[in-house]
Amino acid sequence: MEKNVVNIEFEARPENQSFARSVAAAYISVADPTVEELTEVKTAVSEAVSNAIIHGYQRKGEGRIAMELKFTDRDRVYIRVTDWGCGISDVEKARQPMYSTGEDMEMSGMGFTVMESFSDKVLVESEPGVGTSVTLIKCLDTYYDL
Amino acid sequence: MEKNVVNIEFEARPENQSFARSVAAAYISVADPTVEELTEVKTAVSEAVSNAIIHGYQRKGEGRIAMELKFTDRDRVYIRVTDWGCGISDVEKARQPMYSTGEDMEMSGMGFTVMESFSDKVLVESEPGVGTSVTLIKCLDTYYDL
Amino acid sequence: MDTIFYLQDDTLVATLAGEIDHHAADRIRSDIDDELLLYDVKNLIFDFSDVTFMDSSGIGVVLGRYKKIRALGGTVVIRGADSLVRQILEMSGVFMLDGCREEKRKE
Amino acid sequence: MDTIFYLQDDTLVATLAGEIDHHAADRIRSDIDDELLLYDVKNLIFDFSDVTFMDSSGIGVVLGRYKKIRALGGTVVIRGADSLVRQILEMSGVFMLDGCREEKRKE
Ligand SMILES: Nc1ncnc2c1ncn2[C@@H]1O[C@H](COP(=O)(O)OP(=O)(O)O)[C@@H](O)[C@H]1O
Ligand SMILES: Nc1ncnc2c1ncn2[C@@H]1O[C@H](COP(=O)(O)OP(=O)(O)O)[C@@H](O)[C@H]1O
Repeated sequence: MEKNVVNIEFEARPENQSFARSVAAAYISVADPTVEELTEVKTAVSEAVSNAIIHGYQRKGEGRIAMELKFTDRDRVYIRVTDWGCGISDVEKARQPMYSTGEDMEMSGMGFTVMESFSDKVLVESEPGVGTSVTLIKCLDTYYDL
Repeated sequence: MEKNVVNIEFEARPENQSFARSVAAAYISVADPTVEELTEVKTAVSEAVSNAIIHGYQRKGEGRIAMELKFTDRDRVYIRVTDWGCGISDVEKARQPMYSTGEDMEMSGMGFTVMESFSDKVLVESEPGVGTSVTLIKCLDTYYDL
Repeated sequence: MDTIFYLQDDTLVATLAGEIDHHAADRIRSDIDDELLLYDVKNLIFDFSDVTFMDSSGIGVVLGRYKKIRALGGTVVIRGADSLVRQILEMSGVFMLDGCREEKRKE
Repeated sequence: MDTIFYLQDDTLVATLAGEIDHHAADRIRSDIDDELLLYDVKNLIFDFSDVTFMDSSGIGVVLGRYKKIRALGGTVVIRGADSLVRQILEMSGVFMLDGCREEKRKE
């Protein structure tokens, strides 16, 4: 199962939030994850992709989102979500619980917190005016169960 | 729903047959297809992708497969599966029911026939030594039901 | 999927269903707010029993309604959340707010 | 998913399950052939009741076993195929072969 690199590119439309998490779920399914791991990965991907749609491209419904998926080890999945939207000027601040620039839209500021609790590692690279890349790394317990 | 272009690229591994059809199913789900339409699209995609893995790349487990998905109309989905494998020298012959170069592996030669009966249109472009592109076009009845 | 409502005296029960993400949340939010305007509601019960997926968008839906209900002097109940929905709502601290109570999921 | 077998006199019942594609078919094929070698089997029943997906790879699985069984003078029964599995098997003409019979799916 090592590697198996998948690259996917889709439009920043709201309905693609659910498409993106289904793709991630189908991708890790071959590694026989638990139902809980499946939900955790779907949730983390959902946060990363909706951030790209809502913040990166400011809900314009336009712009491309790229997702790269691979197994860096047979039980460790790597999912990188990239947008070429507005970017984040202060990543450290953005990652804080409850911090949101979308409070008027009832955004909770808990997106990064959810990603962090449902993944083993979250890497954020961003540059204002260039775009944002969020990498989720998740170890699946699958193989320890044997 | 018009357009919503998705491009995906994955490796020619046997386990990606099921991944590819799950992606196609997730993609058309936003258009609220019937269960039957969903199965038909999954089946046609499964045939196209396994052909790329088995014939195009001769089961080597290596090589990239690209899938492009889009709605050319709100109820008409277009799925193009491309490989850069061995190609087909006589496409007309290959499309005939029961014709197969994999009879020793118990291939039935019914892959293209299944794609044709489960899609509205199947286009095949191929060049020996260059690769093959199979395009499946499927009209979803969804919107006529309203 | 559509939110289903019923009114029990001055309490509105909103049964959410399906997948709650930021896309679906817009609709859920406005559906609930329409009901709150339509009837003389004091308290609100969110029933999550039929929710199959939820990301952090659910927090905004709950907190936003909580603020409106508190302004009316009412209370909010979270019912039927499964462990993952619970985990997400817990991160937001919503269960620790005055006038917000949890009712455990029936097993 | 694993194929489940049971032997009824000289008839082997193979209950296929899950998704049958060219990847899964390799395994199914060799599992059935192992059983055919192991026991003194004359007839074969394929039970498709638990199959959730099948593409044309299923045709090869059925036809390949059919040839072996016919060589032994036995018969093949296709049981429990849903409408899509049926449609695919029908395209291959398998139901019109001598010594191959269908048993309808229980509704
Ligand atoms: N892809 C992105 N592009 C631009 N800004 C982003 C992106 N992702 C997150 N942000 C910024 O980080 C903040 C915090 O994000 P998050 O923790 O997910 O909470 P929320 O999405 O609820 O605001 C957002 O409000 C936004 O300002
Ligand atoms: N992507 C491909 N690359 C190379 N050859 C192909 C490809 N797809 C189909 N073919 C050729 O066309 C033949 C017929 O294909 P098909 O109808 O799907 O039946 P089967 O896959 O059972 O052989 C194959 O046996 C193969 O020779």
